[in-house]
Amino acid sequence: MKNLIKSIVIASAVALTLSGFAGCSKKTGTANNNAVVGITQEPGIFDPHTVVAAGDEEIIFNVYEGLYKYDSKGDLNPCLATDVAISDDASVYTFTIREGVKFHDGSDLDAADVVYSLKRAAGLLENQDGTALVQELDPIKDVKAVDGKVEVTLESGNTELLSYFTTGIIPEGYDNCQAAPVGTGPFKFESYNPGQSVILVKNENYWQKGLPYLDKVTFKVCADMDAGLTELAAGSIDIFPYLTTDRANQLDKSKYNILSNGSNMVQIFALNNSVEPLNNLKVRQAINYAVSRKDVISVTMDGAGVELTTAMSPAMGSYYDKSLDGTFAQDVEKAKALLAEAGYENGFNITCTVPSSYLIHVNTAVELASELKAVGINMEIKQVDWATWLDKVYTNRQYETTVIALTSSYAPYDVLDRYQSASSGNFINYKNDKVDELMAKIPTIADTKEKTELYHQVLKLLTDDACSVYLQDPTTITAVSTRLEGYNVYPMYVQDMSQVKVTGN
Amino acid sequence: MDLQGKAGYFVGKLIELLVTLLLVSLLVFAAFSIIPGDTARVMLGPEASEAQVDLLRTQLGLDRPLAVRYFSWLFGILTFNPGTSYAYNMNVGELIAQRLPVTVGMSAIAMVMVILISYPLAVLSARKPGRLGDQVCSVIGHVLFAIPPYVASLLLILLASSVFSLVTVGNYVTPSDDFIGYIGCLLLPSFAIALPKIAMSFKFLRSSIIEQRASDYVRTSKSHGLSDLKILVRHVLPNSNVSSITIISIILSDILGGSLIVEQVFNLPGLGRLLLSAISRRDFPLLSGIVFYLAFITVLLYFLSDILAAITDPRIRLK
Amino acid sequence: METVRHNKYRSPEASAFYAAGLALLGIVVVTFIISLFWTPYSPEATDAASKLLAPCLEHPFGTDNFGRDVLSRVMSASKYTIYISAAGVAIALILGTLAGIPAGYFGGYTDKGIMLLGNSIMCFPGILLALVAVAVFGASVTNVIWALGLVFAPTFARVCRVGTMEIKELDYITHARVMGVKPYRIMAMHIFPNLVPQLLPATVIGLANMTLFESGMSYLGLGVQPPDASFGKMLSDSQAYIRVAPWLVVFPALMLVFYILGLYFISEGLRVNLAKGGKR
Amino acid sequence: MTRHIHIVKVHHLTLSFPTRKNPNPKPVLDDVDFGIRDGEILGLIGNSGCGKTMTSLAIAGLLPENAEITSGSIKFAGKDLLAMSPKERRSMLGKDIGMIFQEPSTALDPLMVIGKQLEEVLTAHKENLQSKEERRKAIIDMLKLVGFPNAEEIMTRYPHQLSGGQRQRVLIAGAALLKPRLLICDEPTSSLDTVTTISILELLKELCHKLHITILFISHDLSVVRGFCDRVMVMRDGKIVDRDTASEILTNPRNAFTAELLTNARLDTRILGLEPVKVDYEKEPVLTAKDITAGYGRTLFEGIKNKKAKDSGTNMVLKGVSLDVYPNEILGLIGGSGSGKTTLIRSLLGLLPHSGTVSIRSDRIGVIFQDPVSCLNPAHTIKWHMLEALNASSRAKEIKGSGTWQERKAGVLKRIIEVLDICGLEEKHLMRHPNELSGGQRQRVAIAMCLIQDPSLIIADEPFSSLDASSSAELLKLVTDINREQHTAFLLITHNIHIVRQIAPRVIVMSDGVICEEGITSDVLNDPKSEAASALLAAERQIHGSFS
Repeated sequence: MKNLIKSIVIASAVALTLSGFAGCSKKTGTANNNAVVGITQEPGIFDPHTVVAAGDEEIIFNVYEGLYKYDSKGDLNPCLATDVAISDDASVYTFTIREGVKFHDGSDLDAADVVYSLKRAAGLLENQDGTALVQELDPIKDVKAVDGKVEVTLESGNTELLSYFTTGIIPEGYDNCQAAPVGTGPFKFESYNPGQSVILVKNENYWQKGLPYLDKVTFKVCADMDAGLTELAAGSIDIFPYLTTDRANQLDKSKYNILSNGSNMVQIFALNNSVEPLNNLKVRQAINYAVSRKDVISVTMDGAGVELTTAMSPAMGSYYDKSLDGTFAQDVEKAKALLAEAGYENGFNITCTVPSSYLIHVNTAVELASELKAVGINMEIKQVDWATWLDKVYTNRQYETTVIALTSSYAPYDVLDRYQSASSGNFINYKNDKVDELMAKIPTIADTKEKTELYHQVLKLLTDDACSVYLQDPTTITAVSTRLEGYNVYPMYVQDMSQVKVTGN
Repeated sequence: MDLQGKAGYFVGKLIELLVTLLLVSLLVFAAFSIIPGDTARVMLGPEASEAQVDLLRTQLGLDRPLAVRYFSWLFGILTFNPGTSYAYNMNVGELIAQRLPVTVGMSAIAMVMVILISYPLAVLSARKPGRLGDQVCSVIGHVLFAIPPYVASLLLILLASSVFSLVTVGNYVTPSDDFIGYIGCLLLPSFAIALPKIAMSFKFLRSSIIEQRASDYVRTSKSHGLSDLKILVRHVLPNSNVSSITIISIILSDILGGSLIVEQVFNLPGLGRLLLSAISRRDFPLLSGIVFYLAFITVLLYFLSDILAAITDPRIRLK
Repeated sequence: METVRHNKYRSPEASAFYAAGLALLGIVVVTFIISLFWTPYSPEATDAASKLLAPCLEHPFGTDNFGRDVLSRVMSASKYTIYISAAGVAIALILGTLAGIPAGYFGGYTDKGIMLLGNSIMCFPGILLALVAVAVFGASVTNVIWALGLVFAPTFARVCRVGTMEIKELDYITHARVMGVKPYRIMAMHIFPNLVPQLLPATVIGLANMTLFESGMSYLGLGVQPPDASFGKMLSDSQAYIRVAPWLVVFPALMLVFYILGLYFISEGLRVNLAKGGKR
Repeated sequence: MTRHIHIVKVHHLTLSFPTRKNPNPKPVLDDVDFGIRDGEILGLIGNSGCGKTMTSLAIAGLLPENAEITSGSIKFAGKDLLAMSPKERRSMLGKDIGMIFQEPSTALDPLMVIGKQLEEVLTAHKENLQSKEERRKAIIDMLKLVGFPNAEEIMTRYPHQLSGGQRQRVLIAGAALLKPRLLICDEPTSSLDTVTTISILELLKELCHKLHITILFISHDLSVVRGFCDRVMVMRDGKIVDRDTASEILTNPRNAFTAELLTNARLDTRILGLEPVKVDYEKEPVLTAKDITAGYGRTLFEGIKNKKAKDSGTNMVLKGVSLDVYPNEILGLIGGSGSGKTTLIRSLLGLLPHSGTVSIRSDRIGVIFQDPVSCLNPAHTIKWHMLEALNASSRAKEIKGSGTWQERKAGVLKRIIEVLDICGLEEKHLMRHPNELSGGQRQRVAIAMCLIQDPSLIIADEPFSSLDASSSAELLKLVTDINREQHTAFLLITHNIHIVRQIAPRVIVMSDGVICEEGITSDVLNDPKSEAASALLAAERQIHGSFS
């Protein structure tokens, strides 16, 4: 009797558990023309003009298109515009609009839609207060349709603006982009389940014939990289970007291709230039010498990153100044000597405020603390949540040091804009009149070569001033299921799904 | 059953419930009113201008006095309309409702496991206390008690994936899509939460049954010639159940809390993840909504366990 | 005729619990004491060249993804575990005693008010309240201690309240009241010493439960902050390496379970003695 | 079935509790050999732990699992019980052998109504009474037999809705329901008050005669066997040391141990030679209580409800009690359980909200409680207790006097030892903890704590009822000594009428929350006017009759 009861209990427990596994082993997303992309940031904003977070951009890149569009090599190509004419003083841009493009709601794209969209982005609509939704488009004075073309007038000449016309075009008068996004992109917005997924479906009327291949794309929210990794191993995700090498190495090579590419991001050990003792050039230089960028990359990215010594990623091509490479090779003795010169032979204590949601930055801070200790600097790590970091560190600049990655942009001006003393993005409180002067001059120059030269000068000044410690351009490592092909890694924070197709199972 | 005589007791408990809820709401609101960080700034990001931030602040009603905000918040939360999430720009009730199936389902399954496993084991163990089987059960129980649920989850994942090569993580299916699959994907995480609670419930039930078996009325029943089984079913178990009701409600509340962590390990889209993301995004309406409703569920559980105890135990009256 | 009664009753069952508990706890406590004076390596020192080394002679517990020595980190983590649980329980004990004894002694509205507050706190699933508290005030060891102290205070308050309500009905308390002893003195000198036998197992089990909570919070990243080592954080960090470097999971998990299990055994021993001693 | 002279024959029974460590322990029952004659009431008397309960459990077959019968046999109506299978033995329980136990408060399942619990006795033995109606009728008949005229109503009650005496009747009904040949009663009256005890004993006797049930009656108290048992056996340390007819044992004990038990059963105060002091009733009373009304509040709205209840005079435990205690007197207070004695004391001590006035001439009254276990704080030493009492009193400064810290300390210590000496304790007891003292010593400490405060009145709430005879006799002497030498008045609450008769010149009888009789002790006790007083005296006389 007793044994009978016991065995029944055990049997039922086993049966329950097994049925559970059976339920779990049912795989989603295979054997069909769909793909699942793992993302670690919760998407929230689907309006192409108010979108701020990179994580949102990642998804709506597939829904909206601008007049111009970047490709995976970082080249700017015509998209909804076929052509642009820029006046000599660079104050008037005239776009020719592509024919035969349909919005997701079925209406045709025409100049009026473009005018509405650009005006909305620049804050020029009648119901707006003049504040640009897309801050970079603030210089726009007026947008009007002329003979089916769109003429954009700027407040002053600016040769740097074309890259911002990638901003999404929406139908004229449409104002419900947040809840029901409508664009011209290869995929239509289907649904958003907060904290779980965003689902996009194929745009049958996409203007590039034959594209896209997939019927459905699901962007699935994973709590963090490790959660995504477990899902990846379990086969419930097809594509997962932003892995580290050591994590990617754990994946089954027969099931996943590992793609890597520079991210065009600049990971910076930011030093607040206006607080003691970081306002001392020698101290900043000492810190630069104390750091081993190689070890940081080794620890945080398992070697998958490009060492940086200046404010720009080598991915920026000719704008990047190669001559600055290796300026601050690790040299503990020199660092100590510099500290002694600055009067800190016994070192000092500082805190490093890092956003806890970014494992890579926290890990970097941990490594940095260990390295700084070798030259006598005690760095205490203070983790704060993202909101507090934005508030305290970025906006109010109440911090000593921090680690953060400055997001990618192809526009060199955009990358260096924050080093102007008055810039709202100048959270390191850097101030150099020469830099301010150069940065003011650049938009007025049309000649690329001259411009490049000026950019190099700025970079040199930044490095000379050791304004902060530039660490790395972390490689984007993406795992893609072997059943998919055609996935291109962008050096930007986007997922282009238009070329992806299912080949195997 | 003499329920009329207990009317006063029920009313008293109900008043207690309402007062507790009011206090809970005050605590929740107070906690979130002192969170550092500017909500509007967080929502708009670092690039937004001061004017935009001010505008949003007004739109969100963050410039109103604290008392006004409390009462409008309380009204909203009590009418199950707790406002709009800053971060998701959606109704908080809707957001929570979406996540509830995971958390509630996991807790329910875990509870069923606790009862299904601990109850028979406790009965068997208590039949012959001190015997080998009983001692083995007790020692295993203690060890299980000491393993944090998330460590158990890690081990279970490792075991399931490497030993049985079964997929265990992240295949969440909504109950409306595939109910069997939904139950299936929650089984392992539920088991991880249930493990220490099985141990706890086993220990309590076992000692309660042993205690009841030694009681005077069992001796009376024996002297009346009742069989052991009959005594167990008709006297011992009902009496130990009465004393277990409170423990069960505490276990349920613990399970609810435990699910918040375990769903992180299993990457399930439950309230725990919503909570953590709400914390990091300073999403006050969402955060307070989650915390309040979770507390609400717990208060309700305690209330129900009191009522249940009062119904099953004729001795309970308004003291 | 004089009968001498011994209240220090020791059952063999309790002794077995004590032995097992002290052995397990001893491992952790000895590790902790050694870590105060010496660790093989600095627990925070990274070494990119020796990442993820399996246990070997130089690193008996292996190294983690920063190349830090796991043994040193486990040793230093035991410090936080013990420190947080001890400090948190101390706060909970003080708050709980200060609230629970008057509630039980005075009864009436004092009792109702205090217990209502306590019940409201207990209405939040424990970890939730601790998480929210830390989220509000920021994640730091001090805040974790206070949060856990607050969360656990009602438990101690309940023990004190129930105990006080039983004791205050006893004749010696009535006697003291009739003699004119002041209430605060009755509570402090007459009631509190008699609550100790009940508070002791509650304290030990509180230490264990608090460690569970603390490690859970650290696991979620809301507890002890890096580069400081804690078992929960070490476990969450090592989750990604569970297949390639299982030693990262095994050693902290074992130490954590040893500590908690040791405390459970001791509290069990205390409880058994209390129950058997109470029966006399 | 053949009739046997002995319905139960216990033959050289030896029983022990072997453990792994100690396989041959001292036997709990050592060669116990006796028979129970058919139809008799056999008393089995002995102190706790003497093995009388084990004997009964062995007959019933309810021994603990770790008990082992090493030799001997038990025959029931000729059948060897020990040779039976557990199932056979179980089927005899309830049907052939019934049992009732000491604690009626916990012996019934609190979750089940009485009717159902009784029905289980019938359903457990399937051969009897198949239909529900038959069973119901049998239960109602039996409940009426044990003295419930409202049997139908009782069936629907829960145990907690019944009084202790009622529960014991229900248990008797359950045990007698199938008219067993033997009823084992294990201390069935020990937790009941005297009046109820008498009624239960009468009921058992009636069952014995009406249903022809043989009764084995187990008790530690030799006094209850008077007029109840036919024969008595006395047990000590697992052996039967004495056996005789009841009257022989009570009047003419042959065994020294029986004689000692007999002394314990009565407290003959005459041997102490106590002499009450003269009281001057013209003096101003030390305590005057006027129109005390009190009850226990039940809800949050305690105050309101109390007020209402006061107006209507219901729900109150005390209804307008007035009394005076004069200097130097010992005032006896007697009454049945539930008469409001304890509530009155709590009101007088100011521990309970009440209406009416209490005026006390001196500032403090001392109090001694019934339970010697809980009267002292187990966490502290005797010295601490005395200091605490001293510091709490208004005389602390006076005794301490002035002078250096050491001098004051020495003074205090001297005074403490003085008081302890009065109470029959020594200096060596100072650093002891309460659990190192006997019950009588603890009560002495409690008295010393009162004395050090120099009260004009000590209220003593049944201070002797938990002590053995010799200890209570000594304590009684102490009380009269203090009364005589320290001129302290006593309000003595007791159920022992002999004590009152001996030392209290004046007595108050309480019943149902009112004072129903008051006056000079001899008058009241010899010629009770009130019904309550008469009932108390009658019950007392039945048990202790021969001594008064």
